[in-house]
Amino acid sequence: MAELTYREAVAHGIAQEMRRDPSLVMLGEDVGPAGGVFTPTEGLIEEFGPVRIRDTPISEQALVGAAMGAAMTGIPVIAEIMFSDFVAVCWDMIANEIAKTRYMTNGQVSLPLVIRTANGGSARFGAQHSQSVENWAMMVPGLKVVAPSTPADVVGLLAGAVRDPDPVLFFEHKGLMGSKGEVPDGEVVDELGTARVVREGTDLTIAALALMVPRALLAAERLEGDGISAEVIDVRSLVPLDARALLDSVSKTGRFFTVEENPRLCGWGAELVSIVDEEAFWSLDGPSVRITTPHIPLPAAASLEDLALPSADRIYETVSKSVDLGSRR
Amino acid sequence: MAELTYREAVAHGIAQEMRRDPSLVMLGEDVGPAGGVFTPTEGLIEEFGPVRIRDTPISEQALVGAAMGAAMTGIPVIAEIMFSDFVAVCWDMIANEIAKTRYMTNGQVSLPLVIRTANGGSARFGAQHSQSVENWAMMVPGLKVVAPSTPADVVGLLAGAVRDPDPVLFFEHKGLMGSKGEVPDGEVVDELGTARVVREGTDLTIAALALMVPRALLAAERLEGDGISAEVIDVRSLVPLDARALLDSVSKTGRFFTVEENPRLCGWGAELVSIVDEEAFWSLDGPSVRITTPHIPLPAAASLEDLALPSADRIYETVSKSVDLGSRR
Amino acid sequence: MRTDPRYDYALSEPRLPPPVDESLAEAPIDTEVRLRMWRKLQEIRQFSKRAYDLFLQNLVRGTTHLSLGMEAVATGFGAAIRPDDYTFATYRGHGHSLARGMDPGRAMAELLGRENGILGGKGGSMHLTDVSVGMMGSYAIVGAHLCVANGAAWSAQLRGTDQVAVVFFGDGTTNIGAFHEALNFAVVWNLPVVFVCENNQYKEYTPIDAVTAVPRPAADRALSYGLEPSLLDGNDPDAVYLEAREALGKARAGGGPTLIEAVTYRSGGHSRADPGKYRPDQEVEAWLARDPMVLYRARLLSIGVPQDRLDEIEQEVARAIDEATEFAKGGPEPGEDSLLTDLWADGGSSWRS
Amino acid sequence: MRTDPRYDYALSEPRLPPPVDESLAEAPIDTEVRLRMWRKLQEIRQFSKRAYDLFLQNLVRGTTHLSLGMEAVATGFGAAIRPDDYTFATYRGHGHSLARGMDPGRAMAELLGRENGILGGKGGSMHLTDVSVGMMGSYAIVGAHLCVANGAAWSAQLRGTDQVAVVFFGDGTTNIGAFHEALNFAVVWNLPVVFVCENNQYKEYTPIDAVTAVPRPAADRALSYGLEPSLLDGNDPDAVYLEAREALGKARAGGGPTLIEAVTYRSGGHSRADPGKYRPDQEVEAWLARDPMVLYRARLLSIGVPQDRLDEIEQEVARAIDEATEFAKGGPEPGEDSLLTDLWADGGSSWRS
Ligand SMILES: Cc1ncc(C[n+]2csc(CCOP(=O)(O)OP(=O)(O)O)c2C)c(N)n1
Ligand SMILES: Cc1ncc(C[n+]2csc(CCOP(=O)(O)OP(=O)(O)O)c2C)c(N)n1
Ligand SMILES: [Mg+2]
Ligand SMILES: [Mg+2]
Repeated sequence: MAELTYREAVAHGIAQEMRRDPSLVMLGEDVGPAGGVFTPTEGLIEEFGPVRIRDTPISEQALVGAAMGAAMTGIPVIAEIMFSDFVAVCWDMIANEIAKTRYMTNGQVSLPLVIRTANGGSARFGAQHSQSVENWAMMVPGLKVVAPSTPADVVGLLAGAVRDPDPVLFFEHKGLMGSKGEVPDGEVVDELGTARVVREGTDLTIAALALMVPRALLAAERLEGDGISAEVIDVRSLVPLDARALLDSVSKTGRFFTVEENPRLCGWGAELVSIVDEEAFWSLDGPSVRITTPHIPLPAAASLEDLALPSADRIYETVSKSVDLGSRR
Repeated sequence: MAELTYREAVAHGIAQEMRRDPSLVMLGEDVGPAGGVFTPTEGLIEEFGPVRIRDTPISEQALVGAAMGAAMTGIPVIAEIMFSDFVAVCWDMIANEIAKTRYMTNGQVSLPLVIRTANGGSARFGAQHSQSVENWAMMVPGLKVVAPSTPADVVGLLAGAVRDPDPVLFFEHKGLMGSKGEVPDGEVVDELGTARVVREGTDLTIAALALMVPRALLAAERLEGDGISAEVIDVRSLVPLDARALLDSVSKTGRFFTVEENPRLCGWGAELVSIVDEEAFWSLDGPSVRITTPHIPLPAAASLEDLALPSADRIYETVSKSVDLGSRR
Repeated sequence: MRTDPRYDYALSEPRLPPPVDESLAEAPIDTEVRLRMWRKLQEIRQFSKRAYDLFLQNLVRGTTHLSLGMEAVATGFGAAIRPDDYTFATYRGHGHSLARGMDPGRAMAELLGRENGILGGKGGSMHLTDVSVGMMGSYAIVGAHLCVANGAAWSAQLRGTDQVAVVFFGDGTTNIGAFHEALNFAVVWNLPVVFVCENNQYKEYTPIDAVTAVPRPAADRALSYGLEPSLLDGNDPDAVYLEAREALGKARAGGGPTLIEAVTYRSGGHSRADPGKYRPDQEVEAWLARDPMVLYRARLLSIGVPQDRLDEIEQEVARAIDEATEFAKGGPEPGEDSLLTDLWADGGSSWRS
Repeated sequence: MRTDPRYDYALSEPRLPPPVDESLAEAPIDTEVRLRMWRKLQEIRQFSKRAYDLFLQNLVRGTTHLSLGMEAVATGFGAAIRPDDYTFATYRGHGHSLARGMDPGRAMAELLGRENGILGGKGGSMHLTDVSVGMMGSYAIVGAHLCVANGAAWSAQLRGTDQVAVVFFGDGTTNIGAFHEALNFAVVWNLPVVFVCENNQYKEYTPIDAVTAVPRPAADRALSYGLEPSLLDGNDPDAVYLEAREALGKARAGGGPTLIEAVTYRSGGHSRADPGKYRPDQEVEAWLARDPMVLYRARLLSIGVPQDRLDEIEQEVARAIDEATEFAKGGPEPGEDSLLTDLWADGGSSWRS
């Protein structure tokens, strides 16, 4: 076991896979000598050289397109899009080409590729560098979507993503870069499509992702103080989705909450609520409630950004109030 | 009253607004002499001339960007993106610039602009020319999102969109282009954010949009034959959303269904279900059920496309079965 | 600069074709290669006409973009390319698919939306793909595939093969962002890729010069990427073949990308629904008179190939296209069992536990 | 071609600055204009340094992109532009904002995330905008704003005013698709827009020549759009001013777009967190010696402006920046009441009934 930061875990995970598979390459803007804007790829070019770790022009369409073309001709690729907001400049490539190619070609073309990107807010970067866009990816059939919350998950799920023969969007959270955690020694490989119960509980279920996981856990602790036992599930993988884990938990607790960093409309939590509602309706003891960023772009000022993102306080208060009301049925 | 096709209604609506406001302009690919690929803009250049109806290169970023720049300096604009799938090539412009500018500038910049686009399937155009992407737009704070199902709504909602001082994505459905309907004489202006109950009913509520509205109505008729009274709501406007109309209906009927053309994950129906679940939970007599295209790209072959899109049959069967199960509580 | 002064015609209205370069009759091209090209021209032409007939019979649904009149580009490249090279085309990709050796029956079946189609009906007319012959796909949204072709070239570079990626696109496509990104990227990475602009002088219903800042949409952009401009007669299979051989050879030898503009004309409309009325009659007639079939038949006769041999090939192809049509028509419509397959590499499309 | 042979330096390593064009001392520019430029140079420089200090004090959160060393471009254009013209800038837009007359206090307050910021704290350092002075925004995703500037120019054309839109962007930005689309579009529509590439020779941490197919990222692309290449000394306010006047005049007269490459250097890192260690010492030193302040002080002294006058202006600006800083620090942090405002024109952000 070694303690790594989330940031270090990224390079650790990439290095693990590059050592295993000598054909694996990575490309992106300033991923080489600079080691990336958040330095998640620091040190890689020293070990793997400039042929396997390659800097590109500011040409997201070209770089993601190159990743696609290489992947379809037998080279597994990791592409970095610096900030997840920038997937918009190559969205055609991701949503219309990469996502659809295998299906359209009736299975002729495989795309073993991972697009890593720095996602989410809390860094005071303003509306164009802070978005949580995992729901953009979830919407599009043909993309797998992963968003780890701990260093160990970064390593394991990145390995799972790289080994997956399908395209995976891998969302690294900017607000977690400095957070630390134990990463097991040796090869770490995790399975996409598996949620994790990070806290057991009996009264209600909270589903959270990435930066929202530690916040949900904090809220759960405060709820415990009030005698409310919250189960917290780190969803980890939106596609494939561990619907079973969610349904099992709700069947037990009878209440369902989501904590989403995305602005409200069509967030991943809406999808989860619709699944729970359809399949666990008769287990529900009260309404499902979504705690999200309001449906606004993220403001830059620290005070405003803190108000916008779901905080442990807001989670605690929303859940408390809703559980109260629920019991007044 | 005149009977117009949906296609004719588009030009009719644009002409109405261009006559009213001499500063209104339109740009797009082949919108001029050619009248657009689906000919929805036929005849406009003859009346309004090539300065107000302007052809562009195949440069969606440039054309949508030009629309934004003109709108922010006092010229209201209608921009056409030929197929809605192509919003992906200018998604940065739409989602990161147009949507966020007013908020980011604290209200300094207004963007009176409408982006019209041909949306949806049923034309056997395959995966890259058939998508329903209204949920892509709904996800992004700062965009209004409208999708009419009748010629009269095309005219009225287009007028509402053009007069709205905020950016509106206006989805015209390819599969409805040839459908006919009465359009009132004189100026027709409709209000964004208003749903319409297109069929009253007491047992359950079906929310549908665009091409799915006539299909939901067909299904409702068949359900009537079985003694089940379905209320059908044409959502018309996703942002702003007439949540009241939906909640009122569900409070009355106790059951909620959505019919979505989008592939399942994070469709607009998920958002609606989450609202209904949170706010009308105690009125619900059974689970909410979403009828959607499966989470796949749309196949091109007629037989496959017909299987993929929600059909009146599938709506009827899903609702019947669910209502049956519901009553077996 | 390889820019050919004969192309100054494009600068004036109407866009009349340049004179045929008769000296190409003496070009060092084997007669066998030329006969293969004649056969391929015929195959593409007859396939396209058949597709049009089937559309009129309402058997091809959706949309189709034919390359009638433009067959020489696909043919010339098809003759010069190596079997393990990669081809990337647009929705107007039937000719390029056949030029790489896609089975015409399976291609036709795909247009008809049948289970025996090359994509099982899932892709349709705009997406013909056959990885087994190096046909890496037909792409229906303008621009993207130039970037994808770079990736295949990069992969060849990484794997140390000397494969080349060839990507075909239209004149209108030179104005979209992805074109620019792809060209710059290819040069900076010195990739073995050949960019071929099929300048048929129209982007849909609009003449290309009405929407382009320079007269030669591709050739006049070459210097922006440090490349030599290359403009050629896209209706002359020999001209295309020679240039293709050169560009492929250069890429194979590590010389990096080439950008070629092949000037041609589509004799029909943009897509199945378009009669092409926006084009001046005089222009259409002039180009019809200079159709690749006319041009190449004359070329082959002029170098001494007997008329009979040409007719025989034409008839062999006609029979093959008939067979292909029967094969296609005989295929069943795909059903429920294939709807949810092959989204993922595991063969399925499940997104949940 | 206006390409200046002195710029051949950029073709060789290290990227050393060209000699100063001393003849510009004789250029027909009023001394009053030059003194205004001196004041603006000072204002931008001192504002930027203050922003850096405040960042070190942890009062500027998020990120900041300073234009230290690059002030002459904003200054020269600011002096030539008309008050009703439109400016579009990038995240590195503080200088351009001040050059258009944005209040430095409100700009500083925005960097500090205060309610009295020019955007109420909602936009932040990367998005300074003040429509009242023609500063139409700072854009943080590379490329888009070139297209938006076209739209403002189109609007001026439609309204029949003779306003011009000026858009500033970096060398790295010339490789993104939107650059290409914007340039072609502007030329085809003959828009009154001036594209100004501030070539500071780095895209983030990478030298521009490592990722660009041509040595002059903007000037070498001009011919692709039928434009004349224009390359100038971006550290010399007079050179910039003269070229700005010419390009603005041309656009105003209906002569269409101009593409200018102004060669300069950022003396600091890319953004607040970057010490800029990837640059050779020799290169940094050579450019520091040729800093616009140094250059322009010498120029003004050489044409007879007394040293005292320059110092006096410098000190006046210092006081103004102190005041701006106090104003900014004095602003409250924005709260709940502004979080949900101004998404829509009705002032709110409601999405439902
Ligand atoms: C991004 C994008 N915009 C618009 C279209 C619609 N469209 C399809 S083909 C076409 C014209 C393409 O012209 P060109 O590149 O000259 O190719 P050609 O059709 O002449 O072969 C257009 C505009 C598209 N497919 N993709
Ligand atoms: C589409 C996009 N890709 C990447 C980035 C990240 N990024 C921010 S600034 C920058 C470098 C820009 O370089 P240049 O255009 O030379 O401008 P400079 O910063 O030197 O002024 C990059 C890559 C971005 N903002 N947008
Ligand atoms: Mg064309
Ligand atoms: Mg730069």
